[in-house]
Amino acid sequence: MRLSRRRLNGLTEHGFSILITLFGLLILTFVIGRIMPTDPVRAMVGEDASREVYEHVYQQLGLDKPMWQQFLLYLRDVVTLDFGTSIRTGQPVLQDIARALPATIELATFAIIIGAGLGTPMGVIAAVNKDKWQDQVIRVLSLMGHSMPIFWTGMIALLIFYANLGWVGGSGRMSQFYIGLVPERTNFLLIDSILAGQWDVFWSALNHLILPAALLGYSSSAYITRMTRSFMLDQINQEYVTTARVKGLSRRQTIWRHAFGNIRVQLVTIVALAYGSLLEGAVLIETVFAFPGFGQYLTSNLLIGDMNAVMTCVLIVGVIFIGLNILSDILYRVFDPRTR
Amino acid sequence: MTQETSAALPRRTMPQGLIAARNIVVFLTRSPTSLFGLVVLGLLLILALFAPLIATHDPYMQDLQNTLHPPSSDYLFGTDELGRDIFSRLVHGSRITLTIIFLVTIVVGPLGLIFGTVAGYFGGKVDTVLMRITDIFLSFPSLILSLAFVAALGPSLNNAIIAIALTAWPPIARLARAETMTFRQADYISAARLQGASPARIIWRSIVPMCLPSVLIRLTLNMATVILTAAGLGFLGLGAQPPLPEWGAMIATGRRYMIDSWWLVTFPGLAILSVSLAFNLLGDGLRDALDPKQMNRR
Amino acid sequence: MDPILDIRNLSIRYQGSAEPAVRNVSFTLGRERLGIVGESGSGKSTVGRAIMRLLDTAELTADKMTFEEVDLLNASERQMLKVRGQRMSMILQDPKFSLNPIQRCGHQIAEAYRTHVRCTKAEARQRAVEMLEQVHIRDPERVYDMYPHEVSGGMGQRVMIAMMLLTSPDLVIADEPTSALDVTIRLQVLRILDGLVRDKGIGLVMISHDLNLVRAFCDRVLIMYAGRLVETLDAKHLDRAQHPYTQGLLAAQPRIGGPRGPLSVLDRQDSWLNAQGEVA
Amino acid sequence: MKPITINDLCITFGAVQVLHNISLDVKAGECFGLVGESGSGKSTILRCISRLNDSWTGDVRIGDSAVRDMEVSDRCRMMQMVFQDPYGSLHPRHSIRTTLEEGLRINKLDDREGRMIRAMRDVGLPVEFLDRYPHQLSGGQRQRVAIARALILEPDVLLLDEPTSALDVSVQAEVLNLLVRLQKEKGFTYLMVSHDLAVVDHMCDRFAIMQHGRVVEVLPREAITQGGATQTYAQDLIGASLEYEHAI
Amino acid sequence: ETPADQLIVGFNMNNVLTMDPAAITGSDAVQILNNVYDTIVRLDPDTKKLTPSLAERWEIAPDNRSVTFYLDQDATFASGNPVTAEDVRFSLSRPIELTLAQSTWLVSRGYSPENIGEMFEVVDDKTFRLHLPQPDDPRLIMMVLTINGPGSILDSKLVAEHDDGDNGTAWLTNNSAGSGAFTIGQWRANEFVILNQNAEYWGGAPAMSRVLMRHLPESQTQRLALEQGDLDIGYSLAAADLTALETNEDITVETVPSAGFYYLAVSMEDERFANPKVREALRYLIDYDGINTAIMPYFGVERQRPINSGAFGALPDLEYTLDVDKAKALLAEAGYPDGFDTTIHVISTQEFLDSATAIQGTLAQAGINAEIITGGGGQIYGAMRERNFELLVGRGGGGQLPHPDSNLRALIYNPDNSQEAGLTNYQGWRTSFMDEGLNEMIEAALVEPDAEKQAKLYQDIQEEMEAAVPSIQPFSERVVTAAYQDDVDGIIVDPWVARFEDVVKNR
Ligand SMILES: Nc1ncnc2c1ncn2[C@@H]1O[C@H](COP(=O)(O)OP(=O)(O)OP(=O)(O)O)[C@@H](O)[C@H]1O
Ligand SMILES: Nc1ncnc2c1ncn2[C@@H]1O[C@H](COP(=O)(O)OP(=O)(O)OP(=O)(O)O)[C@@H](O)[C@H]1O
Ligand SMILES: [Mg+2]
Ligand SMILES: [Mg+2]
Ligand code: NI
Repeated sequence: MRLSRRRLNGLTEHGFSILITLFGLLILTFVIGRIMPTDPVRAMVGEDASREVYEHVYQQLGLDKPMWQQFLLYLRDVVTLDFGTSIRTGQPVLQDIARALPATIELATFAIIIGAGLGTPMGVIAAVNKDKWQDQVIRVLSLMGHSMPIFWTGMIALLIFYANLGWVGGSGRMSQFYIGLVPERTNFLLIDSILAGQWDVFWSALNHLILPAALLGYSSSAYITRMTRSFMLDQINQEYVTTARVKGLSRRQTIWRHAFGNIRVQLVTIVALAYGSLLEGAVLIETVFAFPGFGQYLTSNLLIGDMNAVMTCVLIVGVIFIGLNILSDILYRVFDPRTR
Repeated sequence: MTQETSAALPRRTMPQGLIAARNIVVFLTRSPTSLFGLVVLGLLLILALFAPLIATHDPYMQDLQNTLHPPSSDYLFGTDELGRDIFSRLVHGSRITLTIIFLVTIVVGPLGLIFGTVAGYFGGKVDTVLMRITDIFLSFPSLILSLAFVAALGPSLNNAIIAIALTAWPPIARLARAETMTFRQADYISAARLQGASPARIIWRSIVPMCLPSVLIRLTLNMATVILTAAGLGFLGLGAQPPLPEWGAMIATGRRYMIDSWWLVTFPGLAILSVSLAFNLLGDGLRDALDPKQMNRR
Repeated sequence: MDPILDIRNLSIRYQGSAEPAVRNVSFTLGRERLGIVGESGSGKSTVGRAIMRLLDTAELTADKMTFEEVDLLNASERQMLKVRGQRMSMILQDPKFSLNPIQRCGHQIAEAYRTHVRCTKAEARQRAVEMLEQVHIRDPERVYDMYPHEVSGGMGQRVMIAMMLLTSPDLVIADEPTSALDVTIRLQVLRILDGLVRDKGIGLVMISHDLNLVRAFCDRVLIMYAGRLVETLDAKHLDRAQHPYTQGLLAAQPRIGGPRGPLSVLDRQDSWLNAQGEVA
Repeated sequence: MKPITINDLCITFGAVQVLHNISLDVKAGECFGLVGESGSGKSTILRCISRLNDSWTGDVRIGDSAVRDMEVSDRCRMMQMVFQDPYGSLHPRHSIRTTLEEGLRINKLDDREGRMIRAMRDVGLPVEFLDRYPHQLSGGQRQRVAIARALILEPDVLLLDEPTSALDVSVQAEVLNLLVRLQKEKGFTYLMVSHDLAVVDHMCDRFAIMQHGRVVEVLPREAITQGGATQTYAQDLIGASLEYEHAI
Repeated sequence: ETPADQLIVGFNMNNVLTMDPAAITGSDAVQILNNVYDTIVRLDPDTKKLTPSLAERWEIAPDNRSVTFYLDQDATFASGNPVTAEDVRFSLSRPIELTLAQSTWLVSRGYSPENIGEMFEVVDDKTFRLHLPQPDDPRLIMMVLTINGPGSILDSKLVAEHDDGDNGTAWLTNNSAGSGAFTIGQWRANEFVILNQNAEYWGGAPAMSRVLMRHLPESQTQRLALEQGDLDIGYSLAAADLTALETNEDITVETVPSAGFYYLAVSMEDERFANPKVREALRYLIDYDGINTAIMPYFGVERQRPINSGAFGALPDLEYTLDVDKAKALLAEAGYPDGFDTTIHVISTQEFLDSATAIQGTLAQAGINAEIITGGGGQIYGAMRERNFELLVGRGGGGQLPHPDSNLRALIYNPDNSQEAGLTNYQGWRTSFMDEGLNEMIEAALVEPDAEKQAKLYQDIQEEMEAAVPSIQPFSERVVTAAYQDDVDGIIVDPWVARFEDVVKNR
């Protein structure tokens, strides 16, 4: 939010600064990729490979070239949207991500619907009832959500709701035996299964989604609640809210029509950022739930030193975040008359 | 003198800082939630300081005859897969947690403060350059950036701390900068300039004290995130390495035995939860106590 | 003539403060212009807001507090919704902050009308534009569609006035309606307000810290000091004020063409705090 | 005692030119007023003279030396400023002692304690107040501290930016009296911004009326009552002020 | 409940990076490809004897320098093409020509891009003759050819169709060109592999129409899925979960011997460990019983000799025990009466880590303070390859071939100890252990044509090694364990020989 206000100095400067940020991002990802101590070549050729095999692959990957050349090559590749091949999957990284990301987006979207749907009204209620019991309860609830180690809660929830109660599906995106039955069109399983008319897969997918999404949603609702509350408090003390009351509007009307209207843009920004940081929660929760999404793709590649994949993942996260920031800037421009 | 202040003012004997600190603590103890935070953190401090006295066993001492022993009077929280006493490991783990917090704080606080105030005070090109750098760091969720850093540096506790510190300062810098921007135009800053103060002096004497409360609040709240990130890294096997009794790592290993031996993950998880919750509650309470708006009120 | 407003021994204490911000204030208001003056923090706005029943958390006690037939002391929020904005309204000080920044000025005016009168949007718009004309806005249709940040301070204040007078209330409380404005604009706004009060015959409470303004603009003046009413006077007779506080305020003002000697300075007495404002 | 000479002062913020070729002469020992509508650039002139804004062009001299060429310490010793808002011009976390001492330290003046005590006496505050914090003082007292902070460096020129407009009438009188007294005792040159012609009339010998970043007219004090203004805006402004005060 | 005609398998496919048999690494990929590619000969899962597969019979030349394989007349690829000797030649040459990972096997037996033209001989359409480039044990080479990877037989015509100038490598990464019971339907790295029934399988179509091999690295996930009936077989379960499943009536837990050892290795680059007394002391600082009873069940059984107990010529196990006093005495003799500080490298997988921690504990009793350094396989074995470690707890030592040579070469043999040699595939080299005498004995034993004499030679080697105190001390011999639903039959547990073609569900 602060970001945006600062960036209202004109579109060109704006675009320029984004370019610079992107460039910095590229340097950062390149550096991260190159100093990783794990040996990608060894991961490819295996433990017992002979030296000839090793060096053959080493050269294939271009690792024998000087750093700056490698960086220029990297830049060229990025510009041409060629992110190389993943060592671990042997597929173009972009193709891998095109498969992994939809799973995470599905998860994150569900989570954000839960999170925003819960967090926004709770934040408003807390603000309106500042310092009353409602506020205290919501405060503790949301701070709990903010404080819980999500991987731990995930494990415990899995144990309770899947292993003991059997209410929800276990790990993965769907029950194991449905895997590979749905033709992949969008890679969004829910959509694909509907397109294919396979309702049992759809339900299975939904069943597997609900628990991790609820957990992620709770933790992001914590953030959204806190922010909504403080935005709302700022607004409630503004004179124009008094004006609205003087006009004879009821409290409800003043809050929703006037105060809430003024936090809408900030709220969208916050939700956008929360959506972005669900990627973070996804890293852990996907590990716990063996959910084949972006987070798991990233961590498993990290561990074996799959340079291309890691660099691209990090780059994509960065780009997503920058994109979300731009989006919230644009929203500011569009929705706030003062910045037009 | 013809004028009088409306309220009688108490004579001051203690330095302002001490009084303020006392007032803040008193304020915090008045709210049950902040009190909880204070107590938990006090407990953490005591545990860490007197770990060898409190722990009932050697946290590294294995007893392969006594693995996965459920909680009992011998082993308060049971034993792990190598027969180590979980209670003692938790107690010693508090030292790791505190180390992380301490190191991260002393890196992140000053770094963020300097970056932010300098950028905010000078504005212009300096600001642009510094903020571009923070932007780059900020364009990642902290866990993913720490993951990338740890992957690049190699997994270990120290590297995890470095990675967390590297990812934790930009928000502080942002905050300090935003605060500085609001004070920069203040008349008292102009007055200091008119008295011939150098920029460094102004930043140090006039701006830093103003930014400090909100930075402190933010740092406290950040600590919760730091703890969770550290635990997350430990959980993914990228943080503290065995046999260090880091709580996240304990969960990661305990997870393999979770179904039958609930105590392996439950207690470290609760420990993380309560410390991180304590920081959040305390930060929240501090925000009320140090509310910058209240402080600047006339 | 029945008083529009009748207040006896009003005391107000804000939540969390030991001292009441206003104590034992009594006055009545007919169809006249009543000024409330006093230095900063003397409780002027608090009285105004208490009348509108906007102080949800403050503790409010009075022997009597009625607006026409409405018992303001015991009226429920629901009853107040009918009164507030329709029969009494309030003009706030600074248009920069008192208008919702993301809604068009006209929309905010029309909303005031639509809250109390059943009508179509077009009707409300029509009424709002008329009202804008009445407050001497030259191009009301255009101003209707402007956002608050696009209008100047003086214009914003007129929008505010239009909004508050649209429902023809019986009582208008103006809380420092001009102190955010330049001298030249200040005069224009006051003239508009004056004209409307004269035409519609409403009761007006004018809160200000500016003795000159109150003297010239009001019929009667209440002088407040530290939450207490120290004196009530006809505006015309301000120069004949009895209370040393009032006298002090008058003398402390530099005047154009006045003598250049040192200005006299207020010498506050503890005994002022015991004084009771007499009921007018 | 030094005169201020301003020649062709221009300043541009972004694309907007805020000051257009301002030229003013303030005589040594004079109290010179600046009036005009809000946003006309009054404060900006003061900030340019004191080099709080530095991007201006033109020539500003105090006495014989141009402010641009002065050493920082010389400039500080020659000119100080009092700001409009007494609540914002004192550092909220510095005690009065710290506030006053800061300038002495920076400029390496000796006998700090003595100087501070004298400054407090000059502005009519008890010496015990040195250990108080701004939030323990009333608005008028704060403004006195702000004046003391300016005095303590013994400048020749005081720039006053609406020093009383945030204060109540009763307090305003005290501060105005103090300023008058100090000028008599120490012979300062005052350049004072105000939006209140009554204050200008009370304090100043001459004043300039400003509009849209230009000086419309420079008038002697008597012009207010006797109608010496020739420019329309000046006439409007004076007219409005008179009308406001006498009859609405 | 899983469908009756589908087999759902849980295992860990972290190391599965490609479906190209020439480029795979590790046993997990072999486990997949066993179902897709046939080899010319197979190992019997139980007896580990050579049995026919694509070759219905073979003849070893009297001079032990060539083997002639006669291919099954009916054998066809999934594409319908017949399996020919030309396919065999193509398949065996491909890894070597392209310098892919799996070339190592045959290259280490003397094959090279230059000589394969002569060595791989297509006699006629269905007869293939394999010449040995150097004196060798032909049985050993045949054992190599049983392994999917070096021995996978590809459909050369089909590969040629998909050759985009890369010899079909890109296509083979995701697709199969084999003659096995299944074909690869879909492969998602670290997610799953789907194998589709090859209805035309020349050995008779398998019962399962589809096999889903799911990447489930978490043991508890596999266990839960097994218990909930979402999974038919779990291949990578941890000890605790296996113990629990053991009590589950619907689940069978089966443990079988496998290849390789869990060992403690020292780097003889380090002068302390170059001292045989120190190495001998370490022998007595491992709690063999404790580790094998508390940590290793389902993963290993006690074994201190570096030859798999199932290989011919293996001697009964040694009987070292934890003996701190003796170790202390040896350390004192070596000049370290108070012990020393060192490090242990170890992979952060549970049984490794636990063993290392246990060893760390017993070392400490003799005053050796070892700091544990953990990492992924790449990092830890990487350090070993660079000879940049002190102590290391690892697993390895050949044994995929039931031939003592396979163990000895992996663990002991080291023809050139120089840094430049870079013989990183020999653990002897990695640990800087070189014993000329042992090298010669190993080479001599391999080429001994008389089976009985050969066994005797291998026994001599084992006794010699006890005295030489090599750099690697095994403490456990690897076994593998799987758990599966009771109503599933025909499961083979050892991943090196596992195949799903005979699996049936009794529902
Ligand atoms: N919400 C509040 N909570 C607590 N105290 C308050 C609150 N609002 C005002 N006060 C206190 O009540 C007293 C009267 O305030 P009020 O705003 O009515 O003064 P005023 O006469 O309108 O002053 P001004 O001329 O500055 O507007 C002051 O001492 C003020 O500090
Ligand atoms: N740092 C700055 N950057 C951009 N514009 C500025 C800056 N400082 C002042 N301005 C603009 O310059 C103009 C003159 O401002 P200035 O503060 O001098 O007015 P003023 O006459 O003092 O008004 P007031 O009576 O309200 O104090 C205004 O339009 C203001 O917005
Ligand atoms: Mg007020
Ligand atoms: Mg100004
Ligand atoms: Ni005024």
